[in-house]
Parts: sequence; C-alpha cells; structure tokens
Amino acid sequence: KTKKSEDEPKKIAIVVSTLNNPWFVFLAQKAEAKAKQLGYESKIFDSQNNTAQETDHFDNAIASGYDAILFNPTDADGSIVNVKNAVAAGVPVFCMDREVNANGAATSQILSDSYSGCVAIGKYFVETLNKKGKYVEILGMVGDNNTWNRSKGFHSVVDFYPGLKMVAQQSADFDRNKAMEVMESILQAHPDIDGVFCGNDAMAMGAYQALVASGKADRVKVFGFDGAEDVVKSIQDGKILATGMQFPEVMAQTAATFADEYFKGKRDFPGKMPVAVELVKKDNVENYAAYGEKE
Amino acid sequence: MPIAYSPKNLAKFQSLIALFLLCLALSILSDKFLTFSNLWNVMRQISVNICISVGMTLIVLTAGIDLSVGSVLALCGAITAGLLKNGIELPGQNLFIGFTVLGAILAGALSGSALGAFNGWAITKFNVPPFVATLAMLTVARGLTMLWTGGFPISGLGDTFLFIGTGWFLGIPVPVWISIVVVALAVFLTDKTRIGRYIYAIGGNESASRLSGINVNKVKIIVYTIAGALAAVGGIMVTSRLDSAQPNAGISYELDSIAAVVIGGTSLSGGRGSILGTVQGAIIIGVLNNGLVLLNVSPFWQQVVKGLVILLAVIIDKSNSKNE
Amino acid sequence: MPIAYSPKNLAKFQSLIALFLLCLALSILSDKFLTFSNLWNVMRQISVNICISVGMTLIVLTAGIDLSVGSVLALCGAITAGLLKNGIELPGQNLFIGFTVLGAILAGALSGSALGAFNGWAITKFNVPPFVATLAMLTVARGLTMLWTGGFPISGLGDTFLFIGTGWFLGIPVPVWISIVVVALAVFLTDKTRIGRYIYAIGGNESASRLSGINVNKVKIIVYTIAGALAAVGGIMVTSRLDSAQPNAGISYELDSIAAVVIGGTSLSGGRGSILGTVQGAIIIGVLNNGLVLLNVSPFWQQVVKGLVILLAVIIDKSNSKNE
Amino acid sequence: MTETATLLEVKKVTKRFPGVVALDEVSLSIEAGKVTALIGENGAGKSTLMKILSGVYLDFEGEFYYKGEPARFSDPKDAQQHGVAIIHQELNLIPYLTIAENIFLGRELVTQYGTMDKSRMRKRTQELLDRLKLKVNPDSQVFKLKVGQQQIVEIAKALLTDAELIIMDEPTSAITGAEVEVLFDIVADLKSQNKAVVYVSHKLDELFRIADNYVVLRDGKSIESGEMAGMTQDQLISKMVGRKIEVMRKTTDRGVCEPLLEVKNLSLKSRLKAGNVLSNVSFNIGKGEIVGLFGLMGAGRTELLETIFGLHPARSSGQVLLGGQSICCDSPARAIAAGLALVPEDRKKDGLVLGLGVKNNISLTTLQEMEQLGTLNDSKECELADHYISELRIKTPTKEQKAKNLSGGNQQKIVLAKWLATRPKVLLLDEPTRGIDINAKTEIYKLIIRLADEGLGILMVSSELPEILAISDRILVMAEGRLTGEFLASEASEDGILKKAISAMQ
Ligand SMILES: Nc1ncnc2c1ncn2[C@@H]1O[C@H](COP(=O)(O)OP(=O)(O)OP(=O)(O)O)[C@@H](O)[C@H]1O
Ligand SMILES: Nc1ncnc2c1ncn2[C@@H]1O[C@H](COP(=O)(O)OP(=O)(O)OP(=O)(O)O)[C@@H](O)[C@H]1O
Ligand SMILES: [Mg+2]
Ligand SMILES: [Mg+2]
Repeated sequence: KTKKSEDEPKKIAIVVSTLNNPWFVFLAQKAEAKAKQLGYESKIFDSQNNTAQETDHFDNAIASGYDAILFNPTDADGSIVNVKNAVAAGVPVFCMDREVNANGAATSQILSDSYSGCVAIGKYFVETLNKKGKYVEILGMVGDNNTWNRSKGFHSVVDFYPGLKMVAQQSADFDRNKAMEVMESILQAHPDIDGVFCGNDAMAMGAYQALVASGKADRVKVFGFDGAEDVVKSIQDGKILATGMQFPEVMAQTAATFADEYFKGKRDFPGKMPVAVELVKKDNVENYAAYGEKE
Repeated sequence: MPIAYSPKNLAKFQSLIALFLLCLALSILSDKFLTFSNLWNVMRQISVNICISVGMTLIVLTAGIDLSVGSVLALCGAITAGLLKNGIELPGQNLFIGFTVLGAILAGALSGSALGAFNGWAITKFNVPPFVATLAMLTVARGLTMLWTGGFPISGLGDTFLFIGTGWFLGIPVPVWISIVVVALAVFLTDKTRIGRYIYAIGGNESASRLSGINVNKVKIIVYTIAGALAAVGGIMVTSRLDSAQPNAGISYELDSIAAVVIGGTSLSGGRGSILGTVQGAIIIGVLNNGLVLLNVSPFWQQVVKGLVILLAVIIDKSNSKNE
Repeated sequence: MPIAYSPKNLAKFQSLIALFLLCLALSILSDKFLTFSNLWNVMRQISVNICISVGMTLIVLTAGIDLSVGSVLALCGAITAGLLKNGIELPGQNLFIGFTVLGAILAGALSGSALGAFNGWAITKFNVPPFVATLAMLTVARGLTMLWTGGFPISGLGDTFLFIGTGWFLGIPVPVWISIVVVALAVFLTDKTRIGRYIYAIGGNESASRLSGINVNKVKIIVYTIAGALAAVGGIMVTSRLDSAQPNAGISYELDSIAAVVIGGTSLSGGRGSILGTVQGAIIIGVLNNGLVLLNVSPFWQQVVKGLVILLAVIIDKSNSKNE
Repeated sequence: MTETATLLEVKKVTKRFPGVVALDEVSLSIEAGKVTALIGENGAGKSTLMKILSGVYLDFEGEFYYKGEPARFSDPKDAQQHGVAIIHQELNLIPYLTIAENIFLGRELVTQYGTMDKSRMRKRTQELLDRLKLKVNPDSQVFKLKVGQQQIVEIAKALLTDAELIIMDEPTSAITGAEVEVLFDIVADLKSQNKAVVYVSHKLDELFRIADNYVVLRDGKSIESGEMAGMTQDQLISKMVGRKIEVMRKTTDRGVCEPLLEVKNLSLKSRLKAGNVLSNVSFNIGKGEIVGLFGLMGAGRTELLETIFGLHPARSSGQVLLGGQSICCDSPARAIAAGLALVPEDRKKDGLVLGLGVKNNISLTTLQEMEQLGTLNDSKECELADHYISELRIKTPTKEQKAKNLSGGNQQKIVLAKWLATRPKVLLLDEPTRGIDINAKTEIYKLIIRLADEGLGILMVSSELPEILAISDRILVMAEGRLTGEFLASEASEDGILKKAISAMQ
C-alpha cells in the first residue's frame, strides 16, 4: 500500500448492498454525512445486491487507498471473503445492519437484529389477531438471507398457534408494485384473510393499497418491517398495524465513529454490537419518525 | 373499428390456442380464476405492460429494440410525482411553479417523449445499434431517477391523481381504459396510416425502404418517441396506482415487455408481427402470473413453472401456425 | 498463436481508439488507475464477464441470443458448491457420494452444458425464437437454483476450491488465466475450425448454409452448449471468488454480456463480429466501472456517466471504422 | 416518332468503391422516345450507372444533365418526382408486405382523413397486375411469390407513376415467354408516349427486338454507342468483350447411356393447399448427359430440384436412385454426400453468404477437405479459391472481397464454384445463367459440357429456350407439376416444347 502524507484526509468507503431501496440510501447517506462531519473524505459504493460486484468494490477501494470501510454486506456468507481481504490489507471493516457470518472477521459489527425484531412483530401479530384467522405472508427476494431471517423470526412465534393459518406465502422482491399485484391476486383466491405480514415496508404499503382497492383495508391487518416514512405515517393514521423499526442512522453513525476511533488508535471494538429493532405500533408511534426516533 | 377486419390481425388471432389452453387449465385448477373480479384484476395488472409493450412492438417491427423502457417509466413517473407534489422552485429567484395534475402528467409524458426521441436520434444520427443506445439510456435514466428523487419514493399524490391508477369508469378500471385506447390508437397507426406501413417496411427491408423514398430516420425517431411517451404513460399509471413514485420502479420491465412482444409473434428481426399479437402475449404473461399466485405455487417452483409454460405456449402457437 | 495474424481480428483492433481514449482520460484523472495492482484488479473483475461473453458472442454470431447466462451461472455455481460441500445423499438407500473439487467442478460444467444444450434443442427442434427459449431458461434455472439452495447461500468451500477465484499463478490471477484460455480457445474455434466458419455462415445466411450441407441445427446446439458450459465456468469462478454460491448471483448478467458483445462490434443480426471485439467491449465496461469508482463519482451520477460514456465509446468506434 | 430530343446526358461520371473503380469517366446520352440498350459484361458498371441516375448513389464525380438542366437528385424519391423510375436488378421488395403495399410503398394513396386508401390502392394494383398479366392476389405477401412473380411486381412498381425515363436493369432475368412479351408490349407503349427507356440485359436477342440505340460499357468505361439497326450479335459481343467469342452450340449427340440418376414417382404435397405441387415425376439422367428442364413460371421445376436435393423430406414421396443405389435424401447434407449438388435459383437468398468473402463462400461446401489436423488450412482454401477464380474468371479485386460487393454475374459464378468444389456426380442447376453476361454464359456452357464429358449427369432448369436447345442432350418439359414432354435434342423445336409447356393449361 502506498504511504500517504499525514495532512491528506483519510478516506472512508461506504459499501452498501443496494441503493434501490430507500432504507439503504438513508443508511449510506447518514454514514457519509457522519464521516464527513468527522473530517474524512468518503464515498458510497452500490453493490446492487450482487456479491460479485461487492467484491469488485472492495478490490477497487483497497487499490485506490481507502483507509476504512463502512460495510453493509450483501450476504452474510458471500461477503466474508471481502471482509477478510480488506482486513488483511490493513483496512478496517465496520459492518452495519447486516452481519457477516464469521467471528472476528470484521473489525466490528453494528447489527440490526431482524430475527428478534420479527419475533416481536410475530408476538404482536398473534395478539392483534387473537390467535386465530387466516393470514398471508409476503416475502422479499427469495434468494436473500434477510428475507428468511425475517420470515423465520416471525414464524418462530406464529407457528405455535394452530388457529393462525397461513393461506398463501408469496414473494414480491421487496417491491411495492409487485407486492400490490401479488396481493391483488391473493385476494381473489382468499377474500377472507385477516392479516398480512410483509418482509419490508415497501411491500406492506403495496399490500395495503391492494386491500384499499378491494375495500378490505379496514378488515385486514397489515404488518411491515423497516420503519419507512410512509409506514410510520400509516401507523399513525391507523392504516398499518405495526412495523419493526430499525435504526439505520444510529448504526451508520456508530460505524463512522468507530472508524474515527480506529484511526486514532483504538483497537478493542465490540465484535458485535446489536442495535435492537423496536416494535412500532399505534400507541407508541408518536415517538418515531422515518427510520428512527423523533429528534 | 379498424381492429375488426384487417386480415393480418385476424390471422394473428388464430393462434390464440395456447392462451385458451392456459385459461382452461387455470379455470379447472382454481374456481377463482374465471370470476369477473379476477379477470378485471388481471386486466388491470397487465395494463402497464400493455402500454409499454405497444411501444416496444412498434420498435421491434422496425427491427430495433428498447431496453430503456423500465428506467424511462421510473423517471417519468418520478417527474410527474415530483412536480405534482413539490412543483419547481427556481433557485435564487423567489419563483415557485406549481403543477396541476394535468400539467404534471403532461410534463411526465413530454419527458418520456424527449428521452425516446433522444434514443431515436442517437440510433439514426450516429448509427449506434439500438441495443447499445437504449442500454445507455437504461443506465442514464435510472441515474437521473435516483438524482431526481434522491433515492427516496415520492408519495402522497392526492386523490385526483390516484384516479388514473385506481379509478373505475363505466364499470371498467381506468388503467384498462387507458390500455384499450393505447392499443386502439396503435392498431390504427399500424394498419391505417402511412407511418404504420413504413414501420413494417423498414423492418422488412431497410435498404429497399430507403430506395422507395421513405425517410427511414424520421420514422425511426417517431417510433422511439412514441415508445418513450408510452413508457411515460406506464410510469404515470404505476405511480398513480401505488400513490408513490418508486425510484426502483420498472426494473427489468424491458424483459417482460419484449417477452410479450415476442410471445405475441412479432419477430425480433423486424417487419412481421402485430399489436394485437403483443396484447395476446401480455395477457398470457399476466394470466400466468395471476394463476401461479391463485394456486399458491411456492415461490421456488413458480419460476420453474412459469418458464416452462411460456416455452410451451410458444411451441403450441408455433406448431399451430406452421401451415401459415 | 492463432490470435496474431488473422486479418479479421486486426481490423477489429483498429477500433480500439475509444478504449484508448478512455484509459488515457482515466490515467490523467486518477494516478491510481495506471498502477499494476489496479490493472490486475480490472482484469480479474472482467474475467467472469469475458467468459460468458465469449459464449454469448458465438451465439450472437449465429443470430441468436442467450438471456439465460446469469441464471445458468448461478445454478451451476450452486451445483458445484452444493456437491462439494454436501455431496449427494441418495434418499432411502444409505448411499452417500462425495465429490472432489475436480469432480464438483466437472459436474457444474456438465450441468451448464446440459442447460445450454436444452436451449439449443428447444430452439432448433421446435423452432422457438432464441429470445423466448432462453428467457424461459432464465426463469427456470433461477427457480432451480432456489430449489437447490433453498434460497440460502452455500458457503465454506475449502481452500483448494478458492484457488480458482482468488489464486495467482505465474504472477497472474487465476481467473485472468482462465479467461485468457477461454478467449484463446474461442478465437481458435472461430478462426481456425470448421464449426467456427459455420457459425459465421449460419449467422450470415441460414438458408444458404443449410443448402450448402451444413447441419445448422447441430451447429446451433453445439454453440448453445458451449455458451452454457462457459456460463458454468463463470459461475464456478464467481462462487470460488466469494467462497459462497449465492442464489441471487448473476442477475442481469445477460445485459452486461450482450453489451460487451455489441460494444465489441458484433452485430445482433448475426454473421459479423469477433471474439476479440467482445473482449474489448468487456474491457471498456470493466475499465469504466473501475474508473468511476477511482474518480469518486457519486453512485447516482455514476450511472448517468456510465451510460453516456458507453454511448460515446460506440459512436467513436463507429465513426472510426466507417471507412471499412 | 421522328423527333429525337436528348432527355439525359451523362458527362464524365466516375464512381469509386473501395478497391474498385466501377465507372471511369463515362459519358453517354439518352433520347426520348427511344429504347437505349446498355450492354456490357458482368461488372462493367451498368447497374452502378443506373443507380447514379436514379438517385441511389449520391457521391460520384462528374455530372449529368436531365432535360437540359444539370441534375443531382437528393434521393431516390427526388429522382422519382423528377420522372425517373427504375426497376432495380436486385429485387427491392419488402418480403412481408403484400403486392399492393409494395407497389405503393413511399407513395401511398390517402383518403380525405389521412388514412391509407387501401381499396383504391388495391384497385390500381389489380389494374397494373392485369396489364402485366400476373394472376396473383394483390393481397398476397411478396415473400410467398416466386422470383419471377416478384420481378413482375418490381416492374409494376416502376410503371405506377408517369415517368419520363424508365430504367430497366435486367427486368427479364427471372421471367420468360409470355411475361416477356407483355413487357415488350409495355415498352413499345412507353416509346409511343415519347418516354425514354434504358434497357439493361444480357439477353442479346431481346435487345435486337426492342432497342433503338445501344451503349456499350466495358470495365467501367463507355466504349461506343450508336444505332441498333444494322448491328449483328457478333459485332455487339466483340464490342462488349473486346474480342471475338464464339457462341456455343453443342454438336455431338450422345445417344443412349447408362442411367446415373433415376427419379421414380416423385410427388410433393403443397405446403399451402390440398393437392400436389409435383405429381408422379419420373425420369432418368445418364452419365455424361445434359438434360434440360423447361417449363413456364410456376411449373414446379424449382420444387423438383429441391425435392431431389432433400429440402422437403416431410412432404415428398417417391424414390431417387443414384448409380442404381437408392439414396434417401432427407437433408442437403445427405444429398451432397451422395454426390448431388444444387445451384439454387435465388443466389442472394439461398446461394451465398453475402457477408462472407469470396474465398470463404467458395470453400463453404468443402470445408471438411480444407482441414488439416482438425484446423482449417488457409493455404488450401486460397488454392481452391484461386483455382475457381481463374477457371470461372470471377471478377473480384481480392478473394477476401465480400460477396455482396460483387456484380450479379460474378456472384453466380461463386455459387457455381462452391458446388463444383464438391466434385458432384450429378449437378442440378436452377437457372444457372440468370443475369450472366454472354461471355460468362459461354464459359458456363463450356464448363457444363466439359463436366458432362467428365461423366457428370446434369439437370439444368432454364427459362431460356435457346439456351436449353443449345446445350441439352435431352429436354424434359414440365407443366403444373407433371412431366408433359420429352424430346431428344435432335428432335426438339421451340414450338414443340412450348406446346407441351402450356398443354396442361388447356
Ligand atoms: N457496393 C459496392 N461495393 C464495392 N464494389 C462494388 C459495389 N457495387 C458494385 N461494385 C463493383 O463495381 C463494379 C460494377 O458493378 P455493377 O454492379 O455496376 O456491374 P454490372 O455491369 O451491373 O454487372 P452485372 O451485369 O453482373 O449486373 C463491379 O466490379 C462490382 O464488383
Ligand atoms: N414458398 C411458396 N409459397 C407459395 N407457393 C409456392 C412456394 N413455392 C412454390 N410455390 C408454388 O409451387 C409451384 C411450383 O413452383 P416452382 O418454383 O417449383 O416453379 P418453377 O417452374 O421453378 O417456376 P420459376 O420459373 O418461377 O422458378 C408454383 O405454383 C408456385 O407458385
Ligand atoms: Mg448489374
Ligand atoms: Mg424456379
């Protein structure tokens, strides 16, 4: 690696899994803002949900002399190699939101616990549906492990209640439009459902709109995950029941701060630092804004 | 109506067998398939694809291709939504321009036409292969969408605007009306006007068309402009249906749309095909998507089944129109 | 070497101007661009695209297209990873078959060939347009990948296997070696063998080729099989590089790969083009991706710039080879 | 007509293509009310000149005067509007459009609402087709027509508007007999309306019938012009070629010889309708025998050759024997392996890969022999190409030149070359001299005769009776898918053959 003069500001790369989803745009921008605020040059890399592209970004970032990487992995397993390579090249990696499945590979991981978040949603789901009824699950991308983390967290609770029957489980790729269309078709087959659990908030909004169009919005309870602006507002208005609020800004800022401390010599970072996912529902929604707590 | 008597289109509709078989199978497998509400549902879902596929058909008939439809759809939807919600604030001066629903829609449609015209211009002026020119536009328009929206959806667009995507008129959903009008105009264009004739001629033999005195470049630019405008219409419909312009709207729509065109019997090498064939292709895809969900096929198997059914549908149609 | 003296290829390389200009601009704008480590970087990054684009070139030369490369890549990577990690357990009987690295790789490559052969079979036997047949395969192979992996990546494949994607040999990264070998073989195939000549002939005039006694269907099946095998090689490389087979790997690779082919001057209507042109196209795309990162262009602007540069590159090449 | 006004005057026009000077300071003049024959060997530059006059090529040196004014048309449509119509040598039709749509392409009639007036266009088309005596539906798609019918559509296209100057670049290359007569009537008609006609053709006897003046081009230069009256064929030929050549006429009669190819009860079902395109066709071809196959347009000759060559295995029945052995040709590859070769009727569509070079086209059928250690051997290929380029006198700047840049006649020679390279036992020739100049024709006749002498059996389809009579040992006549007559060369007469060819229709 080329040695740099001391007065040149250090550079921080922010590699996020995708920018095709506002949640990650928010995460990336907050990380970038924090890094800049701390006096570093920083740049966002978009992996476009493609682990191979992520590898390219890592190679390019290391080759062009970035000093730290704030990292939102595309895949818990597929990204391990990248993290290891960077750390081996002397570039610390701080994971945000999603983890990589290797202990001690990353310098530190600041994680949002989707699984437990969805456990909480599952509990609330069971409660609001009174332990019985038909429901629909709309999954994110089938090949994405976050999809399954969330689904498993949810089912780890809900499957204990035989009165709750899942009549359809379909994928809508985390996309609002697809979720709406899938929901429209499901409603044709199952007009009598009581609840919908969606793997993210964009899909929750799409499903909700399909329900509105078929006049069932007030009967069917919709649950999302993420804490997007639309959904927080919809919870206030009583349209959507609940979502799992993640705290991208907290994670982003923590990661940037860790990088700053790393440059200043600190080395003992927590291997994993969980940032809890909070259940947002009608009675606590006033505490929250988009992607976080109200200022 | 011009649709009725054109022999070219009648011939096309002889190969509806695959669609018929598909519908038959679905109505046996699910009693929900052949209900009015579900059929409207399918029609409404495919209306966006029909709009953009009509434009795509025109382009493919000239032996071109348009990969940028999805991005242009997203950008124009976002432009319409942005103007509607925030208007334009001219920086520096204290000037703010608000947009009515109609104004915003017009602006969106015009942007689509402009992007399409740019495609056509690059293709004809510099002789760039349509694949490359529209691939470049696919990337550029997506980037512009991200820049315009900042990567965040633009939501809450007001009830008037929502009418376009969710309203009903004379018992038919508004998006279906829109697609009917688009299809009728396009059939009229291809069957009854000189431009339409030239579109077929250029796709059939470009150099002979040029020798016949046809202004090939002009026709191509017009076609790409129309396709851009129709992508914008699609974008406005999607935005209105969702009450939200999604920056990632329309990703991979180009494949769906080309699939509708090709399944509908239009040849990618140009000169042969029809708008109504494309409509049929879009319906096959739409019915299939709907059927797989109605039957609650697991998402894992869905793709396998979908691919095989599409292949089968085309094989059936092919072997049936062989004696053409 | 066959590469050196073929006049066809020399002609192709006269239009390297766009690539040269691009590299010049980048090395002026960033002092990191022209470093060895960065150039190896670029080469390693494009090696997968080169592999699949070589197969795509052969197909496009016959006037076909293959949309399924990305899915086939994912499926074959997953098959290799799965066999390597878990072997096959025959249910019922107490039989377990383990796989060596070589065995797993072979199985992956064979699966790719089989999928490719299926494409070719559907296209030639039922006269299905390549676009439709491979679109169906795109969906089917993705579905099969999901079924095989259960939607989860398969990771932890052992150091031997990782050598393919991450190792170095004689100072050159192994993936680069692989792509060099693939390119050399393909150049040999197209320039020096009968099949290669037939590929050009079929793309140039299929009916004249058939009349000349060429077994058109056989050649096409071979070509699709080769493309499938190369997609599998790409999939194995990606999997090895990541030490993990991703169910979502390769999405939209068909566009990247067709882009490399077309930017490299191969005509989508068949019969004209070259492997080395495609390599050049892949390099342009790779250098551009790399350069935009080095120059610190924001990701949203990146797409805009990337689209425009690709358009420009093709325009420069076009206007330069006009007097051909 | 007595007045002779110069309608068009060409002055020192030069046109270069990469590597070729197609026209070299050509000057000539064309008079109204006259038919000017433009003659010259293949590649002499005739078509190139005609394309310049009709606004297709815009970059050339020199100038021409039209109606006394210096003219430079901006595009084909401009030329059309100035009254210049052209029938191109190569068919320029849109395959998937109908006849009516093709004829009106670029000049559609519209109704008062701006939509196309299909019924009026259809009617005009029907009138034109009637005038040209082409009995097909104006709504049939052009790709379904035979080449000859397509050529008539091209003629109709040129006749649609009232042009002052009508250029006909080999308008009869694909049509015969009655159709040619119809065209000549039309030409006479045009002449009487004081229109100028430029007529390009390699069929010299046609020129003597209709042309008033001649202009000779050789190697891109204008050699001579003058009045047709008083010229003899031999004089014209020697002006064209620059030397005297002898027009072939076969003398020896071969008599009976052992059968090489036996066709028994060959039938072919129609693709479109019920019934047969070929019904129970049986005949033999002997070793070293040249059999001419005559018939009117659409008689089924092309389909007969194609069926023998294994192109329609699914629809055909019957037996083909070669040297006493039944050969089951279900694909061209099988047919070639058995020793058959087919020179197809439409060289652009079925004969050549236009984007490949001369060399690669020639070697396409015999690539297997070009291999050494599994790779193609370039020097073998060059050797093969050089051999045929010189043997058939193919005029091409290099052997890498793309086939599409050669003149029509030279393209035909490439097709012949690639089939001769397979060293076939039986050669099936479908209109082998279409569009070929007299010199090359003679060479091809010589070649055919030489091949027959070497023991090949040759079946040659031709629509030119004189050609058939000149070189066949035996003549078969077809009408409506049946063999209706058979003549020994010594007994054959034009009259007798024609009678058999139209017999089935009555
Ligand atoms: N597009 C082209 N590119 C390169 N060379 C060409 C092109 N068109 C014609 N030529 C060359 O120009 C010369 C004249 O060709 P032209 O077609 O005018 O001949 P022609 O007299 O019409 O011959 P024919 O009787 O065979 O039709 C030939 O040598 C031909 O190879
Ligand atoms: N592709 C086709 N579509 C429609 N009709 C066809 C087709 N091919 C052949 N026919 C018909 O089959 C019959 C025989 O045609 P064929 O080409 O064998 O005749 P031919 O004697 O060779 O005539 P030509 O002199 O025009 O080549 C004709 O009636 C023709 O119209
Ligand atoms: Mg000519
Ligand atoms: Mg014929």
